[in-house]
Amino acid sequence: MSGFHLLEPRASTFASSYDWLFFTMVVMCSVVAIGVFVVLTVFSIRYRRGASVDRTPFSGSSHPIEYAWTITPFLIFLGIFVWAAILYAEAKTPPPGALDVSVVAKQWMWKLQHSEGRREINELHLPLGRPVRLVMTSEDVIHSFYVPAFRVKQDVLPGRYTELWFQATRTGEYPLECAEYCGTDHARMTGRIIVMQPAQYATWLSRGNLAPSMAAAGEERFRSLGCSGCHGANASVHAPKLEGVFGHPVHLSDGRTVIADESYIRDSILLPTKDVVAGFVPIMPSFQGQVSEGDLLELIAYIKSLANAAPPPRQR
Amino acid sequence: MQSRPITPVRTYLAAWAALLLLVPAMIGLAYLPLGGFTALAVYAVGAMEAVLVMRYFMHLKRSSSLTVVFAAAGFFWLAFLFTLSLSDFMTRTRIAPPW
Amino acid sequence: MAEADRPPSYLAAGYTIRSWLTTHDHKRIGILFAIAITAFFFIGGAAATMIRIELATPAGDFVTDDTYNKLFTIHGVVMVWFFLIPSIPTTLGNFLIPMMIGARDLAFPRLNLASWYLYVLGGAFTVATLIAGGVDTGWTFYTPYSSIYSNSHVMLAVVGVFVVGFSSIFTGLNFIVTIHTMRAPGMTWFRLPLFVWATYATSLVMVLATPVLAMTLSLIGIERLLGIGVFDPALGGDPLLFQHLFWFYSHPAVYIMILPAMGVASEIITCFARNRVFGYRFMASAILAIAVIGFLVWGHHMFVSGQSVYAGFVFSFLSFVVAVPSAIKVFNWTATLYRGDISFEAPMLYALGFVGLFTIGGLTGLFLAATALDVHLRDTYFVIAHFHYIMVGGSVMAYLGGIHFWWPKITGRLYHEGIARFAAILMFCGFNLTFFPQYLLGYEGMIRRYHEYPPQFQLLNVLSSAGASILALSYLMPLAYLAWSLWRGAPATANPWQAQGLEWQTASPPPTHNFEAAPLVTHAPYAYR
Amino acid sequence: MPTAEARTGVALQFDDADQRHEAAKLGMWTFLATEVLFFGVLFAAYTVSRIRYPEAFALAGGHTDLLLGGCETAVLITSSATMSLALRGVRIGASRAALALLGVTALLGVAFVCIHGLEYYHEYGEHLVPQLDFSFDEPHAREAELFFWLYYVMTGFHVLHVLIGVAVISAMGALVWRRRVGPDYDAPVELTGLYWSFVDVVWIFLFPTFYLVAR
Repeated sequence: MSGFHLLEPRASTFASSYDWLFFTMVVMCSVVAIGVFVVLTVFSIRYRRGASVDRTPFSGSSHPIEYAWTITPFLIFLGIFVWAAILYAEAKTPPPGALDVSVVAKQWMWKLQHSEGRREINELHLPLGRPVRLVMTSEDVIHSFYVPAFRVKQDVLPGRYTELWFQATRTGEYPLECAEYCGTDHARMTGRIIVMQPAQYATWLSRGNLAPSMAAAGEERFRSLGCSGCHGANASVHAPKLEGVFGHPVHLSDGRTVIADESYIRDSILLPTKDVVAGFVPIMPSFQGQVSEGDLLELIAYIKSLANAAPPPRQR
Repeated sequence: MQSRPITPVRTYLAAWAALLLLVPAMIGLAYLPLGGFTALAVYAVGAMEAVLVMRYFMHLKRSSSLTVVFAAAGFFWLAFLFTLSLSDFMTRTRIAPPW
Repeated sequence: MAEADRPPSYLAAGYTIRSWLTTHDHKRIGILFAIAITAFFFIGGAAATMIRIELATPAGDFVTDDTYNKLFTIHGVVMVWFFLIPSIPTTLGNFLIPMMIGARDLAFPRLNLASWYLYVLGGAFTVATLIAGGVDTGWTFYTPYSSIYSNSHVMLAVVGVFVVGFSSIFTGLNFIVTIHTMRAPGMTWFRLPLFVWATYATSLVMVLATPVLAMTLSLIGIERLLGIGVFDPALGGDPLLFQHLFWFYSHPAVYIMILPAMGVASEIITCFARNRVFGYRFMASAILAIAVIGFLVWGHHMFVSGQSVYAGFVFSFLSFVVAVPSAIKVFNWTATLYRGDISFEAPMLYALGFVGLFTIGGLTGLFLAATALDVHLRDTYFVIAHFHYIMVGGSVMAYLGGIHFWWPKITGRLYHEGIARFAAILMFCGFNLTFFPQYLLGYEGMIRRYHEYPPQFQLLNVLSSAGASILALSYLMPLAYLAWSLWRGAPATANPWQAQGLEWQTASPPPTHNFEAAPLVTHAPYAYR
Repeated sequence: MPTAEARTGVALQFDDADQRHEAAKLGMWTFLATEVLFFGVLFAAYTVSRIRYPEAFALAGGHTDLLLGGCETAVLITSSATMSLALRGVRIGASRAALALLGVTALLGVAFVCIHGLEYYHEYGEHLVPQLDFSFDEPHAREAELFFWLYYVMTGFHVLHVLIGVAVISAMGALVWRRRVGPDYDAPVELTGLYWSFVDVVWIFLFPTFYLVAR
């Protein structure tokens, strides 16, 4: 029974704004609940059988009071809805310049990789005071990335990316848990988030395995899978060039325009005929089954690293 | 005992003829280059046909309003299912691009 | 009328097992259902007991991880589909609806019996699942775990739920038609007791939501069998589609569980406060509003699932809207006590307990309807506590209150009042001790469906397990003293509580066709003064 | 209260034949509302998949047989008309005509199933049956397989309804033959007609769903 506490630590920017709303609600709901219980008790005692009180039936119209207790809760609910919605929108909108970490979940472990290349399992080292954005996917069933101390949670789905962001405000170790039931060892799919001072983090990042950065690994894969044969600078095949694409709008052959984000790049690799870029013929083969989730994230990191490169002149 | 309504034969035949005419109309619409609206137009014709069948062959025209409400309820609830689940599938984009 | 001329009671209409298994009498079918769901309640309860024993210590030492997963799955499946959903409608509803509206039986008595057989068949599949080794998907059957990855008996379990779904559809259909077409002369819509309104609204939900579940589970079955389908992303499907379809049923299903309970509470509170229900029309409209709006809120189960943010806003807003009529009902029950003449027999204690626990359950539901708050609380014990307050604190308390209230009518016997009051109070205390600590656990981040947990959560879990043992005792007590009353209880008069309502105007137990002369209704319900 | 004698011939829970008829009809419509939602789930699954893979569905939709599908539509609409006329025959006491019309309806139902079987057979020949020996030469093979999976599940579920309908219509024929239904009591035939026309309505939406995708 060690370490019993009633207040969960607040270790992210979101946690403090979350707790404000949470405890406001606790106070408000307690007032209502206690109010109802007090009135119930008072009525129960005052109008108990045998007591000598005025029991002449209530004769006036019940409508005014009923409208009152219909409209008042509704207005209060509306207020809570808006407050919560604002926080939710904020929690769903990663700020620019966030540190990217890739997360691949599988039964029953978390595989994480920093964009600089360092890999971790069931542990995530993070710098204090810097927004961190996780791009997450699953290799099998649905999992859920949950850090109670940060008050954040996001399901991790197979076949697509979900994202989650937060900014740690206190150094220390915080539990990471899988919140969506995922089979036998669901309860053991846990880990630690280790929040460090930025300097320490930088040291930590440079130590350990000297893996190439995700973008570099992705570039290597880009060549070995043959992507560069068509998308490379000197390719003769008529394929879209990938410099300066990521994060920018892409015009599609059916007239739609999408922003080239992780999900778009993922779909373009796995389902190349789904969203074809305007002016190109859908000749690219699907890489479904040939690349693992980890490979994909590296390829995306590479394409992302080209985001600010100047697009070469179009050869049309 | 109330007498049940007897619909004249020609009403049934007229409804039948109208339905048979709407089928080629539907097929024709499907070939028109209306872009995204083709599916909409085709299903609109489908809805017209369904209303014809329900009004005449299923006698909703002569039924009590309660029956009409029950007949509509299934479709109405299906509309709940469609609108609200599509409110997810059609809007799975970010609020604002963070770049 | 002379004693000898009285038609025999429905219980005397036949004593053989065959006479019960082939009966078309709604009252007898109600009793068949009561027996069946009680059996399943104790199966589900046994699983709950083992869960609470396991969670008394942080280590997973009582059962293995797989066994634990099967325990909470079977607890959920049995309690939701084989106890809570059929509980009040098929027992009290079956028994009382025709009597409350002054009819001789339901519109389709054979369909009613078929409904019971379907329940038993579905139950047989579920028991078979247990015997074959269980199922470990959780009662929510989330894909792709259920459709591809689980190695347990998903097919058997799915078939069981599919079959019992038809039982639910047929019961609902029967009630809808009966209430529409078979009301006694003078029984207008606004003279219906609120229990009838509640059952009507429940039936609408059963009829319109259950097909979606049945079809969705069939799709899981096909996907599992043939390896192709619309839910598995590896096959081009979308697992969130399953969640949408599943919750389109399963959120309204919560209202299948709570609406009849609200009806029961309204009957009991008016009777023991000897007062008209405060704002009858508001109460009736609130019931219908809950049933309809309840269909529009399912996405609040999916705020962290990867559903779009916009859909999250829509569902959150609608969830707050549906909370309004629930709030109205609590206020109106409270106001019904005002200037009443209140006595505290066992049914009233259950009903007041229901109001209290439902209030807490409802208020904590607001936390889960608020998008941002839900992010942290989703899939934690906060959710568990919330829905147990509604379903166990609410529905089960009301169900037992109703069973006590109408026990003299159903059996013609009186139970021991003192023991019954003690059991009701014990249940209220045991319940709060079991589930209140779980709110705190949830806020601190303890996740549901974990058989192991960090040691700092142990204190609250031990409290919860201790409460569960009290709760278990308080559930066994009524079983014992109610059974005892069948043999040794004092005979009941036709109307031992001096209650209003047509069901009290006939003998206890009622004759086979309910009334000796067809009732004529001339005034609104709850004319206590 | 009507005496027991006045109620003879009507099940005991009802006051009179009108109440029974009203209850039966309302019960049928309620049942049909559940049927709408049964099929609705499949339509929802289809819609979501089509929104995700519009091109694939357009390509795969080109492989269904529009001619046979059109014939099926005409057959089913006609059978719905003959069913309504059969009910009219029962009501006005023309049992021979009613019997003949019920026969035609059932035969049209059988014809529908046969044409569908022919279609399934052709698709089997073209390797369009998912998981069996599915092959699709154009792009989007995986998503096309999904389309055909939905096609088989939805039309199969519908064919099941048609077969049940044919059986019930045949039973109605027996009732008419044995004079168990007539101008005084036509509820079974009326309810069968409601069910049969509903099956027709479902097909009216299935037809554009699978045969008219981006033609």
